[in-house]
Parts: sequence; structure tokens; C-alpha cells
Amino acid sequence: MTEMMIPDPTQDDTRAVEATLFAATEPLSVQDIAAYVGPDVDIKAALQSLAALYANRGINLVDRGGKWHFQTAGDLAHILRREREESRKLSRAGIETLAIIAYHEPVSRAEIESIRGVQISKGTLDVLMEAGWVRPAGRRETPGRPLTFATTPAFLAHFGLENRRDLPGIDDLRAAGLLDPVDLAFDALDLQGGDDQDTPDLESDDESA
Amino acid sequence: MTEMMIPDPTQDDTRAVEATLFAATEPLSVQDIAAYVGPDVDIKAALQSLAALYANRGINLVDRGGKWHFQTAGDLAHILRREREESRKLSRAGIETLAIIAYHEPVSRAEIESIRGVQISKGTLDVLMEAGWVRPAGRRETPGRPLTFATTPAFLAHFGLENRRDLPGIDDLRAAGLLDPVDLAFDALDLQGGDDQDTPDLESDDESA
Amino acid sequence: MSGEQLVLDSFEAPSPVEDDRLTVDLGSWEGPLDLLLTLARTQKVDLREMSILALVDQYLAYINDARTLKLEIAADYLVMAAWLAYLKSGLLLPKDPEIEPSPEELALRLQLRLERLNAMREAGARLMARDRLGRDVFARGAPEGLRVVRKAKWDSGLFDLIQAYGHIKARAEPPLHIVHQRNVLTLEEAIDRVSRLVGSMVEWTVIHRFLPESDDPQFRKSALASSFVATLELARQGKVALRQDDAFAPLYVRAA
Repeated sequence: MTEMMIPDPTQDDTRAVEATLFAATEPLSVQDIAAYVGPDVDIKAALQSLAALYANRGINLVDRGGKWHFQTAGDLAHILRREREESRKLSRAGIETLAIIAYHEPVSRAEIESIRGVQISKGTLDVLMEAGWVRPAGRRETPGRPLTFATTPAFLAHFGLENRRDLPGIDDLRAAGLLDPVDLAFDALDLQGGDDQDTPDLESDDESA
Repeated sequence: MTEMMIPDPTQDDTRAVEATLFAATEPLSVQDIAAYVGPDVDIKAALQSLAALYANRGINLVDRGGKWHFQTAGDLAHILRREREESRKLSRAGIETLAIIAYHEPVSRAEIESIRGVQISKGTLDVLMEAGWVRPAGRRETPGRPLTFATTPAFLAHFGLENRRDLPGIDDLRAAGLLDPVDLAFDALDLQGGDDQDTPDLESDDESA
Repeated sequence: MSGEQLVLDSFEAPSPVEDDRLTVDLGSWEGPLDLLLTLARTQKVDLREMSILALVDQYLAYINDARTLKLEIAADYLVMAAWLAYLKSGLLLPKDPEIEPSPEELALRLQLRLERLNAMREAGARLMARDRLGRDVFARGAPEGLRVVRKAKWDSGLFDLIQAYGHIKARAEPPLHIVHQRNVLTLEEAIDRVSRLVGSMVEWTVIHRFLPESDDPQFRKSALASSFVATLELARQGKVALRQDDAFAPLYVRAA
């Protein structure tokens, strides 16, 4: 116990300094504190005592250039930020764009649009990057030097893939009926009854769908 | 040591709750705290442990209507009392109205006026609501559907009350029948001798008097 | 809150004076009930034991003093004075059982009202005297604050991903139509077969005689169709003649 090694101020003096620092709107110097607790208090001793007392607590008393203040312990910073998760599904444009990047990376925006047959709105790539699944992957050394995109390790983790080679190939997709035009027609039918307005024939996909 | 008598949460859990309450800009309920420290923490035990830990310190952990916050100890008021004059001095009408609402809530304006024997001037309730101490508390399902008023958690926090049962002398007043519902009609008869208004014939209580 | 002079710190004022008369200043009172309560307090007894008759006299004397000073007296003070005079007479005169409520009950109710107001007034004072947050006790002066970070939790799974890619591929690939191998009699075969079988046959022979044997109904239909077209072609070339007696009647073939 470090408290034992420092001069022990009276309980009331320590409490007074403690309350003063707690209520203060900014860090206080020893003189600042004296203005509140009076000249007879050994403020330095009280500060030492308090700093030791709070050393392992959720809040610490810290000295910043001669001004003292309480702050929450650094290792608890992650608690003080509450993350509210909102469950969302990627828009059709989002999931298609992601699929193209995953299968073709590194791939430029123009190439994605060429494969999808529709333009992608700015928001689509932003959403994928915000989700942490897609990253810029350098520029291609062709005319226009287009920026290319690739997937991230977080993408693999989220979709349960060891690596990109785990993605089913075209033949697998065909075998699974996922390339069957009939399926596509059915999906289109489904979509008309659903909420996704991002059908493939639009000039540009609408992220607000 | 009171700490010995209550379940002892882990040191880390206590620290997390402590830090959350320290960082908060307003009193927090157990649910509020859970949103930060997570569902696995026995928050109630941590709060009890912290309240005991801080009981004799310069700052205390207090429960105000189910919302917890740290505040400086009451006996240190002389050190901390701010020099600046109280910005909000309640009028006598305001104080009485606040007391009537607190001890009778939910209570309608007519009932407040009946107890005070004068009409409430327009500003009185406004001031109490602006201070955050009084809120509209729904309409009473009686003829005229009068709006009722009640106190807020901020009222409890400001006046250092754990809950309404802490209101000074409320048990005695109730036992003496002084908090029973006011018989408005009868009281009106008393004062008016059959006049149809429910309060003495005043323009308003003139608080500038 | 402009002009409100009756503030917390002057709460106890105006204090009851020693005399049972109060300085005449109607402006100090918040209505007749307030004045009555202050007068009642000068009796220095518990409100439950105060004398209503004495209180009535105090009040009426007070209003009289104000009148002699020609102070403007608000109507409600006069209404209260009239009511109190009526109450006093009721209390002093022999009881009239017809009168409801009785003067005693009215007196009791007045006393209860004063008690009630007094209780709230004292409660207010006790509230104000508590350790108040921001005046006597203080919350943390500079809290770091808690933050809420909104974060999307994406629901999309691997199947969504590969299904999407399948759709793209299906859209992008030129459709390739593959017709299954079917058992048919081609026109060439039919012409060959019919011309061989008809030979120099001069008898009218029904077309079904020229069809190959088969258990496959699909093939039989195909053979009939192609053999029919074959006879038409051979007739055009002048190699066979065709006869049909009626619509949907059997079709006959012979060498030309």
C-alpha cells in the first residue's frame, strides 16, 4: 500500500481536496485548490494520498504539468464508448459489388460496372469500405490509372472463408443452379414483390432501395 | 466495513461501473450503465460496493430515483459553495407550488390553486418546468380532463432525494390526512358562498407584490 | 421571474409580530388564505388548537385597519371578510339544524385548509434547505462524457455473396441454348425411305404403311410429319401422286 509511505493528511483535508477536484470544471493547481480548502491544508500531501488511493480504481487522479484532475482510467476507455449495433442487410448493389470485387480483385470501378452492367453509386463502395470488407488496392498502370479495390481479411472473417480460393468457382455455381437463368427470372419476380428496387436494368443503382 | 456484507463484484466490474458513472454527464440507471459495461456485470452489486466505498469520502455515490451519480459530500458545501449568487431564486409561489406538486403528485392546477387559495400566475409552473423539476403528467379522467403535474428525476437529484418517500415529513403529513385529495367542489363552496368560480375572485396572484 | 421579490431567503418573512395585530400591508400577502395563516400563527398554538373565532376577529380587525387607511383592498379579501363574518355569526348563534353544512363543519374545513397550506409551506422550506445539487453538492465538473457509436451489423452471409455473383454471371453470359438429342426421323431420311418404298407401286397405299416401326410415340409423330413432308416433296418432283378424299381422311400415295 503506497498510502503508508506518504505523509497522511487528515481525513477531512483529503476529502476537501477530493471534492474540490471532482467539482472543478478544469484541472486545478495547488494554489487553485488552496483557494477553496484554505491555507492550512497540506494540499500536496492530500494529492499524493488521493493519487495513491485512486491508482488502481476506475478513475485516477493525474498531474498534468502541475494541474491536477480526475480522469477515467485509460484501460476502461473502450467501455465509455457504447457501440450500438444496427442489424442491416447489404443492398443488392452492395452485395453484387462485393461479390465482383471478391471474385476479380483487384478490380477497378469501371470493371465492376462493366461486369454488373450497371453503374455503381458512390455510396456502394463507401458502405463496403466502412464495413471493413473492401480496401483500395492501388492504381492500375493503365491509361487513367484507375484505382482498384480488393477485399480485406475482415471480409474473409465475416464470410467464414479461409482465403479467397474458398469461394466457389463458376462451375460450382452452375452446379448449384446459381447460374440458371430460370432462377434469375424467379428472383426478379420475387423482387418485384419485395423491397429491393435495385433491379439490374436500371441505369444506375439506387442505394436508397 | 459495509463492503464486507454485500456481494463483492470483481474489481474490474466495479472499476468499469465507477468509470462509467464518472464519465457520465447525467445520472444513469442500471440499464444505462449496462449499455456500457455489458450484460455480464452485476451492476447492482457494483453500485452497492461503490456506494459503501465512497460513503465517507469527499464524493459520494447516490441513488436518485433509480438513477445513480457521484456528487460531492454535503458536509463540504461550505468549501465548494459557489460565490456567484444563485441564478435561480424561486419565488414563494414557486416554492409552495413545487412542494404541493411533490407531495401530491399527480396534481392539477386547480388543486394547487385550491391548496394555496390563489390562482397560479402564468410564470410559476413555467419556471418549475424550465428548471426541469416538474413535468406534465397526463390528464385526469374527470370532467374537463385537467392536465396534471408531477416531479421529475431531476427534481429528486437536485434536492438529494432517493425517491418521493424521502420527501421530508411526507409520512406524517399523509398520516394526518393533509395529503388527501382536495375536495375541490366543497372548498369552492366554502370560499365562494355559492359563486360558480372555484377560486376566490382574483385576477391572479401577483407575485411581484 | 421578473419582479418576484419573495425569494427563498426571505421565506420566513414576514415574521409574525408580537402584537396580535400585523402591520397593514396587504401587498405582502398572497391572498386571504395566506393572510389568515399568518394571523393564525400569531396565536402561537398548534393550528389544530387555534381559535377560529379569535382568528375571525383578527382578520376582520386587520381589514378594518386597512380600510381606515383607505388602502385599496382586493375584492377577494373582502369576500373572505364577509364569509368569515357569516361564519362567526353561525358559530355564535343558536344552532339551526336546517343549515348544511353546519358552521362547525365550515370552521373545521377552514382550519384544515390552513393546516394544509401551512404543511406545504413548511415542506417547501425544508426542501429548499436540503443539500441541493449545484448549490451545496456538486456533480463532476468536467465529465468526459459517454459516447454512443452507431455501428452497422451486417447480416449478409456467404450465400448472399455467391448467389449475387451467380446472378451477375447469369446476366452477363450469352445465353446458350442446348436442345436435347431427340429421336426424330429427319426429312432427308423420310424422302429416302418413302421414295425407296413407293418404287413403282401403282396401287394407292395409305401413308402409314411407309412409316418405320417404333414403340416411341414421339418418334412415330416425327416420322409421320417428316414422311408427309417427304411425300409433298416427291409429289413436287413428279415422282409420286397423292390422294385424300376428304379433310382429315387417310392420305394415299402411289408412284406417278
